[in-house]
Amino acid sequence: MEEQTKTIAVDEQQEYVINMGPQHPSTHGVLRLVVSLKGEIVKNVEPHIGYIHRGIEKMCESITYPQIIHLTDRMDYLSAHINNEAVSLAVEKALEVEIPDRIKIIRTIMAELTRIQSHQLWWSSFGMDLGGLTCFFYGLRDREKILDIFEETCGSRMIVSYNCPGGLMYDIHPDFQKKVKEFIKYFRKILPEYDQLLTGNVIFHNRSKGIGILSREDAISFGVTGPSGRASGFECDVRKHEPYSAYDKVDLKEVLFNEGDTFHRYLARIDEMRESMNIIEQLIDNIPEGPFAVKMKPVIKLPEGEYYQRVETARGELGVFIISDGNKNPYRVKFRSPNFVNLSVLNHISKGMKIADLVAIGGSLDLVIPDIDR
Amino acid sequence: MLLNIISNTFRTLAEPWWKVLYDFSPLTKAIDEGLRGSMPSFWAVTVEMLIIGVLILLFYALVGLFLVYAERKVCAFMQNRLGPNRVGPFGLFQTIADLIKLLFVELIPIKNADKFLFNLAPFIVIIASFMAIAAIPFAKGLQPIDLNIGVLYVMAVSSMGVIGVLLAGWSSNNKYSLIGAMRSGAQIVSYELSVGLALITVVILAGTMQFSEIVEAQRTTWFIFKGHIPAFIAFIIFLIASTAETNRGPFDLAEAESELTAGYHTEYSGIKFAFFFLAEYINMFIVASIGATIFLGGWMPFHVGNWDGFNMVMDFIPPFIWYIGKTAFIIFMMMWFKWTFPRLRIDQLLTLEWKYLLPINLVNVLIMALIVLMGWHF
Amino acid sequence: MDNNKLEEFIKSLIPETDVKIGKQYVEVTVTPASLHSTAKLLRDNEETRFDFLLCITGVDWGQDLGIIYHLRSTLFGHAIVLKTMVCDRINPVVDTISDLWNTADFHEREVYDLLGIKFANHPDLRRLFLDSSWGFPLRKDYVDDVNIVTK
Amino acid sequence: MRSIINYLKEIIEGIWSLMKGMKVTGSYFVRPSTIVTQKYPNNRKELVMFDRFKGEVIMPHNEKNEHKCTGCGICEINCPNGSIEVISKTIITDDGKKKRIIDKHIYRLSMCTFCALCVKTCPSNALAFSQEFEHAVFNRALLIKTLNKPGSQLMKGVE
Repeated sequence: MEEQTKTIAVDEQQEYVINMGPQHPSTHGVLRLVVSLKGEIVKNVEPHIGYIHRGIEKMCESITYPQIIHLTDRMDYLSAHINNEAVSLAVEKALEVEIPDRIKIIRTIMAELTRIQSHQLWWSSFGMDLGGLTCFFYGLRDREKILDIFEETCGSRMIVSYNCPGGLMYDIHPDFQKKVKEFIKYFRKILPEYDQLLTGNVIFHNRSKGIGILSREDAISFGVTGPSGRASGFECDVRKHEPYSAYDKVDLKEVLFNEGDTFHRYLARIDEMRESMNIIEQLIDNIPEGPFAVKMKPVIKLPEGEYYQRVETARGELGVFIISDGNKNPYRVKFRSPNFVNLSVLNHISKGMKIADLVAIGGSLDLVIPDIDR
Repeated sequence: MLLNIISNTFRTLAEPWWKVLYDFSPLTKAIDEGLRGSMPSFWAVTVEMLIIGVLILLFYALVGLFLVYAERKVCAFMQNRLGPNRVGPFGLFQTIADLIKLLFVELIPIKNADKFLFNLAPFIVIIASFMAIAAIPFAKGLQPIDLNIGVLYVMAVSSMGVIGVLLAGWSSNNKYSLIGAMRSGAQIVSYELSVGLALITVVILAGTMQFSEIVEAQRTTWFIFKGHIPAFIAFIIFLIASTAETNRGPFDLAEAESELTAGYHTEYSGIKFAFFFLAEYINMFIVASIGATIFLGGWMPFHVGNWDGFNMVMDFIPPFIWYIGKTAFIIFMMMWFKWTFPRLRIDQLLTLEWKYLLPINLVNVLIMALIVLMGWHF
Repeated sequence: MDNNKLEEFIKSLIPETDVKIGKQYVEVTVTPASLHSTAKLLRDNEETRFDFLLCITGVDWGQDLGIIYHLRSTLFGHAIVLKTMVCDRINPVVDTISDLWNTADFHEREVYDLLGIKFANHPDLRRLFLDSSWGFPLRKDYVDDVNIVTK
Repeated sequence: MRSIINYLKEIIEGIWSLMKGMKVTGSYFVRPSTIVTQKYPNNRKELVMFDRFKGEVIMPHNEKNEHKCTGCGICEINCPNGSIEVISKTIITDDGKKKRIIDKHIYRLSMCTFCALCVKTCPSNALAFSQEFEHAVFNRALLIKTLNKPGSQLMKGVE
């Protein structure tokens, strides 16, 4: 990439340029940050992405709508279920299919479980970014329990291709409700340990408070959504403002803070885990009987037009924009991926911080690189 | 001739062999006399030096290997894992297997690196920790050299390791390494103060800098109990500062793997890396044993005033068991810190030193001096 | 306000533009020349306040290249779709709106990378994902015998 | 004076918060019963996957070596990344009419993404997922599998 190398050469005459990534412990994935330093102070961060660009949007133009599902799994592999749901919802909206409550509620429960496990993994890796290696193992230990629930119902642990246009691939497993209740009981007991280990820790406070402050105006202007945006006071929870599946049936509290620093991005996610558990508890006991999928045509053809569907993934607002020309495969699919947008704010909020803060900020934005590159 | 020496040795050893566990001085004296009796004194001293050197080397390697294993197990259990459990029973030979691996790993030559300094750095780090061992009393009569300024000597020598770290970071011509080296330079230089003052606090109480006398002075009560409050504060400060001085725990900024990949030893591989790796653990062992000697009475058993029966029982446990137990306790504390806390930032590290530890330390020294003058200690 | 009121208002706000209600949102189609002014108007007007740019989508309509902007108002919660077309496939140029919405910076780089639409006075318009030796993959006439395998 | 008190309060609160963290790790250290590690290769015997686990696509055969695949090729059409290839042949049945039956059902495990579309859409339920998950082989060619067993017949009554 000679353009990139050229810019680096220019920087090297002025500042102390270090090259974080593509292989670096704190960039979770193949993200490359060209960081210009003065001593320990970060002058400029330039993300270089595209190392795992797979052209998913191009691929989608040549496959049918049910087949798109398994590609969306690979974008944000930590909210795979929610990505599936987004495409399914878009297709159902286009076909004006009426989805029974059972499917909606199961989708919602699965989406919230996905959110919890994604935040657990984020908590682990964020603790590891800050040097608390023990957090990593606790977070993964608890995440296993959700992944087991997924494996029992969906057949796979992370890349669950569980949604399909018009419903679900399979019905839920008979033990599903019991297992979910067990997990919530267990995790409510465990969460205080997270707080004792990291949230209340004085070192953690010093590391995270007042670091990488993102104001509300900047959050809106940069389009930073999800917990990162809500920590800055940007009311961007699609579940609340544009309820999609069964979110209109539950009462959910939008976690909002005004400080917008790393510590409150952290708190926002921790509170979201509690909120998700509340949502699951409201729904888990009243899953109505009924079919787990609506009968769809063997070949799904969307009527001509443009369809935009917003969902709230664990990292922010995912938008699926489908342009159909009436064929069995879409004319153009655009994924508005939250991480792509959240990454663009990194340079803005990490100027003038230290390297260690840059790592903390990157962790608190909770980037998933395959979602950035798509 | 060797037989001659050994026979001399055992002739002069009057008591049964197990008495040696409680006092090594007859044995060492016997060996010394045996040697001097069978060869000119110059050669005798030479042979003794060789023996001690070889013994320390062995001890060094064993302690390093065991500490690595212990750290893995401790962190594994703190993290709900099993840790190494494949090689040998309970994975006991895991570290040995790793050592063999490190010995056979290719030494990658670094382009544009300062070859001489690059190769010199690991040896400086090793030698610094190696020299520090020489003055540590392991058990009664088992102390390689008993300097009358032992505390000062150990302080001076153990702080030499930072030179190796700085050289490593500078010479490997890597930006991460350079940042790591600069960090650890600032860190160790400033934390030397706290360690030194914490030790001074106790030296005031002991009135001597000689390890053997410091240990003897704790026959009745250990210093941490003798000089109650200030000694305890000094102990806490010593724990924190020594953790920082060994580049461990929440203070491992020099090799902050999430920021600087591996800090100053990013470019090292094979046995050179193993030297850094080993030196870290040996330094941990050294500071722990200094802490045990200064605050917890070294190899001196736990005595309570005039409970003679209790003291008898305590005396029955051999001194080096006491010594190892106390050292292991401090080492465990350091591991506990490391595997619980997130890492500090460099400016917060220095803030902690200059704004908190140092003032408290200075006040603490004054209080201790007052207590000693007024005779308020036990 | 809902789509009908929004349509009426925008018709009155910007006359002689083609405003119609699409399947979901009100769709405004403008020429590349008037794009920046329209976007600024939509963002700053007290009634509309479209301060949240959701995404920028570049589409290859076969003959000419289109760009689709999804805008929202975090204040009123109404949304709008802003569209523009460029006929020139060799050297298509559109004014940047990254000075109005910071998020447009990355989105426009992505559109430039994948469809080759240049954005005038963009701060640094470099390819985002791909090497400069690549073509523009999201164009319909893009051929890649190595990486695109069709059965 | 107040500043000194705050200074000391700060220190004590900080140390207290650190102690709380150490309590968590320490409590796990003394409770080895909470260890979650699985000794994987040793527990092969009692390690059972869930029955819906997507290990690999198989074609179940009954004891008479009969399968249900009619060779219609719907799975091949539905596979998103072309990891299924159905090679069919036409034979003359004994009552003299042409019939299209399956010759080879080729399944490339190395390309499969386990989206389960083939299993879902198979009109005669000829495909299924097995719980086999140890796929590592030394030769990539071994990952290209032929699902129908040699000499296998179409099950009676399946059209």
